[in-house]
Amino acid sequence: MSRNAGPGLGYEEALLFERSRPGRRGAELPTSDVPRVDARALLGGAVRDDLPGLPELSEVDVVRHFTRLSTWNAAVDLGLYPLGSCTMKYNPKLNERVARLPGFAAAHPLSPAEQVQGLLALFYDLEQLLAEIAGMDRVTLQPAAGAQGELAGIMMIRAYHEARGEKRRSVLVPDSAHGTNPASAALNGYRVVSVASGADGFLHPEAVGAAMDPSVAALMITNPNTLGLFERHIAEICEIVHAKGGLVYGDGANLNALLGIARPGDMGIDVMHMNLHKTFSTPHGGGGPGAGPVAVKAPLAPHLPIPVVVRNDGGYAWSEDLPGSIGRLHGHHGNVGMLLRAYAYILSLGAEGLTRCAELAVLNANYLLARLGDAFHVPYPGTVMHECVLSDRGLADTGVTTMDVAKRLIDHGYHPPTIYFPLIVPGALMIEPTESESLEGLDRFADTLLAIAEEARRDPETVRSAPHHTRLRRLDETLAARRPVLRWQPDETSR
Amino acid sequence: MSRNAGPGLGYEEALLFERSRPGRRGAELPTSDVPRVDARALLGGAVRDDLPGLPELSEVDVVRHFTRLSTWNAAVDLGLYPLGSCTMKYNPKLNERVARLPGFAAAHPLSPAEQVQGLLALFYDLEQLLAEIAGMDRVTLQPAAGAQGELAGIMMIRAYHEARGEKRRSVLVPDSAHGTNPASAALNGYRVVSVASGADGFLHPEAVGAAMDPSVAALMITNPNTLGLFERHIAEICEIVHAKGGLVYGDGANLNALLGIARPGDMGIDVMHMNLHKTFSTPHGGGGPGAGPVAVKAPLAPHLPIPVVVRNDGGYAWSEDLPGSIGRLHGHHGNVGMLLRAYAYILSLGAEGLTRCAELAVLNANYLLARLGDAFHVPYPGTVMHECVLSDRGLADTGVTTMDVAKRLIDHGYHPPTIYFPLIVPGALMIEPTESESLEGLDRFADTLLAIAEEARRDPETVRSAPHHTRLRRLDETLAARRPVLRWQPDETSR
Amino acid sequence: MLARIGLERLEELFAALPSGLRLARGLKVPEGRAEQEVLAQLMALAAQNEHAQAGPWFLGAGCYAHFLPSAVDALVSRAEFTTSYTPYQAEISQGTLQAIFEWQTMLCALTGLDVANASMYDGASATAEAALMAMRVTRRRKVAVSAGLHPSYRQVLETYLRGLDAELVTLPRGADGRSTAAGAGIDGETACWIVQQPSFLGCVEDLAAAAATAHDAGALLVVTLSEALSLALLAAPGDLGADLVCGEAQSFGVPMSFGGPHLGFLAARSAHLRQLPGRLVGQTVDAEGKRGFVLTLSTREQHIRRERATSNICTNQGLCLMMATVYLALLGRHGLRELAELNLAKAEYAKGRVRQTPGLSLPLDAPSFNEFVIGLSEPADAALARARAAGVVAGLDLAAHAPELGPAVLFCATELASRESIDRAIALLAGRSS
Amino acid sequence: MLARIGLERLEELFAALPSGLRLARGLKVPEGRAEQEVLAQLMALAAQNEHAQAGPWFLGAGCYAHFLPSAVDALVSRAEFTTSYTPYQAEISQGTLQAIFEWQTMLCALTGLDVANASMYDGASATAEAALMAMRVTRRRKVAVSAGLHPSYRQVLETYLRGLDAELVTLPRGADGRSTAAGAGIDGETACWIVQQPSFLGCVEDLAAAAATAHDAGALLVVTLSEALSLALLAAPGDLGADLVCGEAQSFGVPMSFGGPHLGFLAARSAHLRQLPGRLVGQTVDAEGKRGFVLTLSTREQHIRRERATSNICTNQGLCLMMATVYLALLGRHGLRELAELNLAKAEYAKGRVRQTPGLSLPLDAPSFNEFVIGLSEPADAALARARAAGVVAGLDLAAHAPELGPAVLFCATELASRESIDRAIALLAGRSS
Ligand SMILES: Cc1ncc(COP(=O)(O)O)c(C=O)c1O
Ligand SMILES: Cc1ncc(COP(=O)(O)O)c(C=O)c1O
Repeated sequence: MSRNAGPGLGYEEALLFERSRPGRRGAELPTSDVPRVDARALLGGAVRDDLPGLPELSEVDVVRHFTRLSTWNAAVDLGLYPLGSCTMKYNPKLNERVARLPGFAAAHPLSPAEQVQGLLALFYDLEQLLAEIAGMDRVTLQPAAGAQGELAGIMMIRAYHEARGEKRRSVLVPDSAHGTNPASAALNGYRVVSVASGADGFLHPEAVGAAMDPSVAALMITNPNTLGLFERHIAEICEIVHAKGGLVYGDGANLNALLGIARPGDMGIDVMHMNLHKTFSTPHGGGGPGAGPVAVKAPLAPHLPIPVVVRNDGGYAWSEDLPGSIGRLHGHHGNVGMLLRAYAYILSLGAEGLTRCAELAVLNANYLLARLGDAFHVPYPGTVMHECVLSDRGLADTGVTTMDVAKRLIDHGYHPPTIYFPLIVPGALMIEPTESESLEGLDRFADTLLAIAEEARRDPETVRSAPHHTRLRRLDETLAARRPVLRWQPDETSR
Repeated sequence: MSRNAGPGLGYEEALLFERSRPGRRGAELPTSDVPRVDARALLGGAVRDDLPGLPELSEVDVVRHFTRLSTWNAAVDLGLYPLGSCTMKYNPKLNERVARLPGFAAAHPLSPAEQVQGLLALFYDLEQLLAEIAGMDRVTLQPAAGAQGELAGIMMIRAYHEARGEKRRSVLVPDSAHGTNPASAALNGYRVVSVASGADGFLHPEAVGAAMDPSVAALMITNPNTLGLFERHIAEICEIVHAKGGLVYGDGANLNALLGIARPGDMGIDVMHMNLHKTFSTPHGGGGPGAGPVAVKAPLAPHLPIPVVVRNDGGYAWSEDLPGSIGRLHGHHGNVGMLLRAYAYILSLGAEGLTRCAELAVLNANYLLARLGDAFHVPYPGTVMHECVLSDRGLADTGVTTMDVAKRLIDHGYHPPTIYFPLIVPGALMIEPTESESLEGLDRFADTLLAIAEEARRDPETVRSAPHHTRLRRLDETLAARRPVLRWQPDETSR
Repeated sequence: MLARIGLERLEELFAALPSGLRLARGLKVPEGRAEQEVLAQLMALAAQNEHAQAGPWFLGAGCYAHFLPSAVDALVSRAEFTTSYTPYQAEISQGTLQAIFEWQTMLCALTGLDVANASMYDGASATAEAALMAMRVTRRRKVAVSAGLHPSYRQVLETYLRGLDAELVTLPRGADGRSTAAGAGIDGETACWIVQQPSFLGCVEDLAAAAATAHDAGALLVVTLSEALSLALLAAPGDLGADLVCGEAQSFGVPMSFGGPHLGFLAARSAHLRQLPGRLVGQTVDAEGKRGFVLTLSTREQHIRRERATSNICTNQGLCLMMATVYLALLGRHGLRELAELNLAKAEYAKGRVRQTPGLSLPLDAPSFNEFVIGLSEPADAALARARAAGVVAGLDLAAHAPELGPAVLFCATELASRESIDRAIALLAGRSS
Repeated sequence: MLARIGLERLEELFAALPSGLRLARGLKVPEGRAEQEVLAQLMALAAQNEHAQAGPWFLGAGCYAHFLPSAVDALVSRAEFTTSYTPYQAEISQGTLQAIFEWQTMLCALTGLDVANASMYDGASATAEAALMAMRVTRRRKVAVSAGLHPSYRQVLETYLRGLDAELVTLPRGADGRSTAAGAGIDGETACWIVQQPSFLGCVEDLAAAAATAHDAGALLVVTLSEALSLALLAAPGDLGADLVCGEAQSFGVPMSFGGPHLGFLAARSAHLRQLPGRLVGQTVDAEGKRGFVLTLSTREQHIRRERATSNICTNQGLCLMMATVYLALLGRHGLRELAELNLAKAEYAKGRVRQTPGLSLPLDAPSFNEFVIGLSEPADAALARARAAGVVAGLDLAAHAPELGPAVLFCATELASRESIDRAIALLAGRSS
């Protein structure tokens, strides 16, 4: 097997504050062309003395600091990053260039609409494209990430019921759902009722039917679900919910599997978010920013967040004329920089390209499953969609756990898959290769995982004490939580 | 001592050609809006069939390939890069931004002067600034690097003599000179006469006097010289050369030491180049591009390369009206992108900032010399300028050589100094820290070198077999030269 | 590959989908285009937008035009920061983790509080989450809000509270523009008082007094900021008694980008740590005792606690945090302070010009930072249009936000404003073409 | 620090300088300015230049407006490539070394030769160095040059040869625009014949015939290119008999940048390897037998061989080589070919329009690639000025370069040219405002 990574050189780097030296500065300010102002005379006690908590560094100090820090990260641009449920696909460089055009990057959210017609046109068009892709009627681009999209969706569901004079109190959430689903419902004051997945990994109409009653505002469903399975009973389930007056919220995090293949809107979904940072390739940025547009069916459109972009004779305009709106969700217009990137991505791929994404993403996931399914336990066998879930059950006798396998992958230059999620699979390894990976790349990764499984039997201690090649060895998460040190303080001894 | 680097994770990456897979592509072409053309019908046998030698890769393949490759390089942005004579100072990020402004990066060299007044104004101003810094009268920005500047200078010297009806045949070059000096003189057809440096490391008037006669066109001198010493007899030497009708060429590679402190033009230098990629901080780019403007005293101005920028009522213009010119040296106007960066650098620093560069560069070099002078042999003791030269003589009994010390530094995350140059110091280690380094950074580096010296006694084998932490161990340069493999070929077995 | 999976046609991969659910047609999305074409199309759209690099710019109001040092983008756009994700796997994510830890540290220093999270979506949602957190901490249901809160933040807060058992009351603005607690909106039911510093209209609030009022009623004082640079000049809210400090840090090196992505933040006292939403990075050691960083205290978060989590936030604004961390490191202790003083000086200069200009007025007496209200003697839209026609974006029309002030604009002067451009803008607002 | 050095004042560091040589005053350089100020100043200068992103562009003539894929700059601007230097220390420079090896390989494939160096300064100096190399190889002193050589290359060649014992002769241009060896300029004294492909005026030369003529006289055939993209369409010069292939590879992803930095290259046959100037990277193994790359055969170079070196070149065009390597990897086998075909199609379309346009003509019959001569019926400067006034840069005025053709422009159409913009440009050249 050709090597993906091994021992190399690792740079060390202290904290900014430890590197700080009195008198240094990393940015010069322009000479003032206006009179100096005595801040204290003007503002009195409202003025502070100094900013001793900030470091003093030169530009080269800062550049080296962050350049070195960067070398400690895995990244999609360095290789396979198979974090399940996160769709770590390649992010085309064009999109970065687009987002930096001054007409976008230096535009202001409060410029009058006539002055920002290019952006409004883009919003309008992107909404149409996302609606078409999702099979829905209207879209809001405001939510800053998937979870905020969920919240917006739940709020719209509340508004929908209230507009009909109904006060529904609870939301059904399958036990395989992502944590944001129950958290979003709860954040908007709903009681969360967990629905158990079937032994086959699917959500069953019977389970939903049993939980569904007129106090239920909605069911939240993820399709493909977090096991990577297409919820085959989705249509029937939606009917059951609808029959009792409920709505169905679709978690679109896994939309990548369905692009051009099937559309949530055609399955009975009433509201759904899309994670542009997953399906539409905006970079994940070490934890965001993302974007979580929400698409709705027509009956929910009166409840969309304001403002909405409307088209009129003169071009495009903002409108707040939506009395049933849930209100505003973002201080401005959402994570626009991410919308731009997603728009460029959709234009680049086009209809065929998008469909190809889904096909290859699903092909890749099934290929990995085929290659790994013998060595690792497959809790829910069958054809998967964009990701596959394995577990460490087969390694039980070696003492090697999913955590150990994950850490050992790091030694081989791979970011580990998502682990211990979904919660219904003990010791889960959730692998999402995406369409960006090549056959030889998948083979190399599979070979590595197989070699680790083999190593777990031959030399479990090496696996259990991984990683070995990184600058830092395994980190003690328990200590961090037990004695939280959440900021640097001068007396803190640096090691 | 706080660690600078140690073991870490290293990525592997094959050659582009080995990664190639039929049918992949990394860039889509726009749809043609004009009729297709049958190239063969049009061009017949002048057309080739295919480009089998180019790889087939997707954008993500290419991005990962080069991102991984990049992780194998040392860089100024990662730390001290004390390559003597190369002035590896920090390159401010502003300058990169400036060079990418479309009004510069997408400008065309053949646009009429009226259409590129911003660039011509910049050329004009930069010439003035460089002339003032060097203490010279006129400047050409055309040479693409220091060596091409040397060639231009030598050509101007030839033109100068020929204009006076003189045919001089040789050029004096001190034995401590950089290899480009003799090579440049020879490239223009001069016989090169080597002049020995004194035992004290300085060039002596007597030696120059002895070699100087009316057949000598010029002396090439580097000041500070490659030992880091200021040529204290420079004025007298210039007088000797001038007295015999010769000219003095100044190699300005080490100008960083003199910025605002002293000016070659004031010492008697007639022609000199400056390496903008050294003194004026344009990035070294893994081996260029640089820029090597040449400054001359007024008597040589008639021989400057054409075209020259002139200022007239209407603004700035190109002029080829210089009958004594040596001609054109560059296909267009030189490495303009580098000129822009250097200009931004000079504007940023200003007079005081430039002087501060020299002061700190010299301070840093002397500090390192003070810290290292006990453990390493100092062939030419005394106060140095911007760099110091040590040797491995003190390690002779350990079997550890300069090469070994250099390679062991790599294990600690440092790019090695320049080694085995200047040639007059056996086993030379030529260290140029530049002004970009902080005291604590210098100390860490000095501590490391001292530790290596100590290790050479304690455990010479570890030093001699270094580097140990890099992805590749020591490379066999002899094999490469003995059996040259200068390109990849399909039958080549990849290892 | 298909053979290895045991299939014959790609088609079969989707056999699990009931055929009725398959999309029987192609997507109605235009055909894919080459990079050159897409770039041209987006450049054409970009060219249709007014922006702050094209000329003098005095529009702030929660999104600020500051100078972006080149090193910020150069560093942040490194693929290792841009194309990685949430640092779940600490050993291969130390770059992101250490930077977050550094951000947390600097934010604590700026706010005067003990703990800060690794970002919220934006200033508006950070304010809403702060209100929810205050409700959890105090177990009370009333949220009092100063009139000076940014109108969009206010709207977002309303959105977040709608449907919950919560009450929102508004405290009035005093004659000088500052908030008052008059009208006794703060009482034993009140979870928190939310004060924006400086207020939407640019007024520097008396936080110590607000803290006293809030604390007397057993409520928390939440201070929210939309211009984080003011933290470099004004007393740390935590030192004046604020319990939660939240808001928007876009001013720290994040492009305006038509309003996002920006950088929400939320800082608190240690006592309330367990109620803090969002990610936290903590220090720990590795198996060999070397210092390192990990995501920690995640039992507050949705992926562990699900419906009992402190928030639903997951993906946050990581790369914007990175921009701000680099920015603060570059500006540093003295640079950031001097930058704030420069902003103050520019705005004060502009105020001086307004005082000298017939037809213009300063309707609010409260001190300000880099933004303040200019009263006009004609409708603001006309004045702004005149300025725009001359290439100057001269502020925000306050007609919709503070009609009681009469025709007025909110005018912001940062370090980007030259004296000459300020003179021009003021002259244009006063009706003279400059 | 001073104490450690044994000094008291910074001043003393410069004690070695004779006081008469010290600069007694400050430099007359403006006071240093902040990044914001310098950027503003340079943006103002940049705004005064016409450039290819502002509108339709048909000016080539040795510097070509091609589309630059975003990945090129994204990768090349990584600090590890930008802020490193010549890879002398192989173990810590493998990134640069492997990329150079890949460039050498691809350049060999494109040129049809065995070895290629790691760049020359530009196409002009590469051509001059090729001539010098041919003189060394053949030990002859006469250099024959086609009239079709780029006039600047020609000038640079003259500069390089001046002072040497060398003779430069020019071979005429035939009626159809192609070079001929007529006039028997090639003889037993001739070191090489330098032919540009396509010629400066865009004509595709008959290299096989040129090779035969040169070889018959015992001379080398040097083929130089200023539009390297033509290599993707036209037969590899090495396959047609060229001994040295050199020129300019700016078209491979390098910005025009007002003419530089660009990317000179030089490729040769193995037999002449020892006379090749410039850096070379070779494959080797490390102490454990793993493949790696090093600078090699440096006994040809100035730092070893000094005055007996094959050239004085030291710092070359490393980062431009990196751009071209990334570019070729992206475009690849099929993309580069199709791009060349697209360029051909655009130019042929333009030629067709010219044929249909009264007042315009095609004075040269030879086939062309993406650039060709348009004959006008009025002075070219007037026609170009009219086009410029309409926002179109419609080519190069040939008055100074080929007066014998009458009023004419050199017109280049790349993939950036839309059909509509070609129509407009031709119409403008013909005197109709479009
Ligand atoms: C299935 C699922 N739902 C929801 C989310 C939440 O999305 P975001 O992180 O964009 O808020 C995620 C992302 O991690 C997810 O995987
Ligand atoms: C002393 C000296 N002279 C001349 C040169 C040649 O300059 P360049 O590499 O810019 O051609 C160098 C650079 O390496 C040098 O160090």
